[in-house]
Amino acid sequence: MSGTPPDRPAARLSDRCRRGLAAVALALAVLVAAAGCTGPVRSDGVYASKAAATAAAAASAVQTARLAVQEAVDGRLFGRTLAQTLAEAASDAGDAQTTFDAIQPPDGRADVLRDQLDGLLTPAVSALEDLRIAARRGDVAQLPSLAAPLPRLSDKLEQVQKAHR
Amino acid sequence: MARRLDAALELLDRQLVDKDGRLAGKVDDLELTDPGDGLEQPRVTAILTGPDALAGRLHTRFGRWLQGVVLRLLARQGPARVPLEQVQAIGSSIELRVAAGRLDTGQGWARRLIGRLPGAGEGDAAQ
Amino acid sequence: MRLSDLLGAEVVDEHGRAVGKVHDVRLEQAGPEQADLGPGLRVEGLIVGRPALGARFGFGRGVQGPWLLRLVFGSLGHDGHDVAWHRIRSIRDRRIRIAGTADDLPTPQPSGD
Amino acid sequence: MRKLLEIALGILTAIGGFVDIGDLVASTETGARFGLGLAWVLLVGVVGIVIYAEMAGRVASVSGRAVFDLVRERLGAGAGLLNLAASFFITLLTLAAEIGGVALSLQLATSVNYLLFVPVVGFLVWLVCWRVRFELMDNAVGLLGLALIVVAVAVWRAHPDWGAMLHSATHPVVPTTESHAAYWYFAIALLGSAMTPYEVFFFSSGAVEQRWTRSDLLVNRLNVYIGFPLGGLLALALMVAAALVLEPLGIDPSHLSQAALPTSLVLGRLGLALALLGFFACTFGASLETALSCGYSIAQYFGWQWGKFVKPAQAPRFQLAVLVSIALGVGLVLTTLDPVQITEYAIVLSAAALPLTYLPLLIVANDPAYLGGKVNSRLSNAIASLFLVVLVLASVATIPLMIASKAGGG
Repeated sequence: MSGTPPDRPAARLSDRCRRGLAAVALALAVLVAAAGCTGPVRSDGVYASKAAATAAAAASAVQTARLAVQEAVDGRLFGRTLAQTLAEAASDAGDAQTTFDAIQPPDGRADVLRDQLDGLLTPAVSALEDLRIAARRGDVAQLPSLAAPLPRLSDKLEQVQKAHR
Repeated sequence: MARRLDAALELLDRQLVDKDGRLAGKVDDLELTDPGDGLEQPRVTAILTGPDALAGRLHTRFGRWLQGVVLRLLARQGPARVPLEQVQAIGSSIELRVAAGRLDTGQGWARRLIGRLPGAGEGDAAQ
Repeated sequence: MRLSDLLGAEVVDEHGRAVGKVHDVRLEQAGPEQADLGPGLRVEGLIVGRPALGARFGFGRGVQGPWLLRLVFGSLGHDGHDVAWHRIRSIRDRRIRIAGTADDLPTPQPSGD
Repeated sequence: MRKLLEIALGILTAIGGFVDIGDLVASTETGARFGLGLAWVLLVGVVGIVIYAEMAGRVASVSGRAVFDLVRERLGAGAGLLNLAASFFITLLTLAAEIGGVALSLQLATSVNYLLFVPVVGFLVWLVCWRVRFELMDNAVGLLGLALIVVAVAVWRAHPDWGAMLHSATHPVVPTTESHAAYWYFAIALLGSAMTPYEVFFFSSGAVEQRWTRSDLLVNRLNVYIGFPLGGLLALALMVAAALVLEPLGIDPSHLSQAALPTSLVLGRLGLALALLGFFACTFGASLETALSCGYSIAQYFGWQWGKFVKPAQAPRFQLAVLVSIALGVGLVLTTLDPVQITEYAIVLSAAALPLTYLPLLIVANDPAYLGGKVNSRLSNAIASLFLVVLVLASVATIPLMIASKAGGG
């Protein structure tokens, strides 16, 4: 800043500028907070809602896979379309788990919730991966047995989602 | 009664259409005679068209910078001039007596580029 | 000189008081009316003052338009001044000095060609 | 007889050409998340695009001038340039989304990574824009798009409880699993997908391309009043199919594959094949329309010769603008940004910019200097003005809602 003392009009101007800048900075802060980036989560409530969202995303992927397998078994899907649908379901579930695991649980209670949800996500993701591999190989016969655990998993995931929404 | 026109409202940004009905750019500015010290009433001598004429209307640093960039890009000294005598009629668009090819409206570089592609057909004979 | 040099120029009266900015230039056909433009167009005067968005949308000229838009834009009618060219005393890089003062300038009529 | 054929062809093309990747994604996602809670917005969007598309077609037919040419004349060079920058950016984003949509359709049929298809699709889109006559292109793609009717057939064959559906559509309620912010965010996305600005640029420029005159006003009106609503029905069918099948299972679709599941569930492989053809045709058709619209908007702003009705060499800068836009669109998709994500941003930004397109159009449609006696009737002015208020409100609400609902994710 130049050393010369600011004369009257310039001083008044800089006051107005400073006030203006402060207002802009405040507005930006509010916007960023509202946008809810996935930084470390402080209160337990927010962690629970993140868990609920993850459970919903995983449940959606599992249900998609169940519907696709059911249609494939009934001969209503092409092999390649089934493979693509299952590949996307598997990647959705995997992404949901990686994003969720990256969040630092704030306290002990959150740890319990984390383990409970991971207990469902891990088998769900591996089941979907197995289905994707089987579909890409084209052996439709194996699909029903690989898809067997999906109904239980999707019910449990939906319970988690409802409990912590 | 001599016809009267509001230049900005009824000439500026109007579409130039050549004698074959081909579109030949917009009225981006008007060239006037210099009033000089005697301050005589300036006469409109030509219509100016081209991105550089358009950029010239932004009387800001950015406008002058943009004008420089556009001129270098189109490798031209100034905007295309359409002498006023070549104007046939003024309506919701400006009809010209001359073919668009005769006007140096900066189609050249684009036409050479596109002309190389198969099936481009040939441009106006005059271009 | 170009039209864009006049557009947006600052107009001041003989006492140096600001009259407004030029937002349009009125042209008239120089000499007797011949085919089309004949001897060409000459600057008759400047229209100075707030730009009339409503005029730009054509509300001054025959556009009835939805009343809602006329309500919003129509009201920005001509409240500028019509400065005849002969009143201009000097033009120096986008600053135009005229004789007389703002209030003895008529409000511009639509060119109505 | 020829006239009748022309009208029928025009209507069929309008139906098949209505749905694009924006409608596909928005209708399917809103059906899966809100059931028929947002069906009313689709109706509003269709009425809006009908009113303004008819105006655009009339202005172009009577004055021979397309929308963007008049936007600059009415708003002046400065405001016109801002309008061009916003409209071009959104149309380019939509072009990228459409090209991505074509690639996703091919991926769904072949299970080959969509990124491999993108450059090929880009080249094909350019080739058609460059060589194929306008009517042939418009009609062929529009008719192929009719394959999407299979979704409506699937809904019909599913024998849904029509009464309950009508009730849930006329008494919209926000599901407990969704926030109000998300509900209104998707309402705006749906409106943006139905009234995407490029549809007006393309429709008005198309009227000039096909050299429509006053005598074609009837064809214009029939195309719009019959073709667009039936096209809107296809979008509604996608929404209902998602509401019937995906919503009960809690599936939140974010891939084209999920959008096809309801149809294959009801109609099996034949249904799926037609659905895939429909997805391909409507996104490919929309890629052509958006690519040309990019060229139209720039060329019309600068006054360059434009259009496919002249040889490319006579409209070199227009053709160059189309070529560069397609290259930019392909480049954007090749950044591996998910095309469905690009689509969501494109339709939401469209919603935010709707007044930019529709205000000048409404003004020009009232100007006897362009339309003579064919200016808007009092009724169409009243409806159009009401819509403009809705569009301004939607436009203002877009960004805050986007933040509040964390882009629909909230």
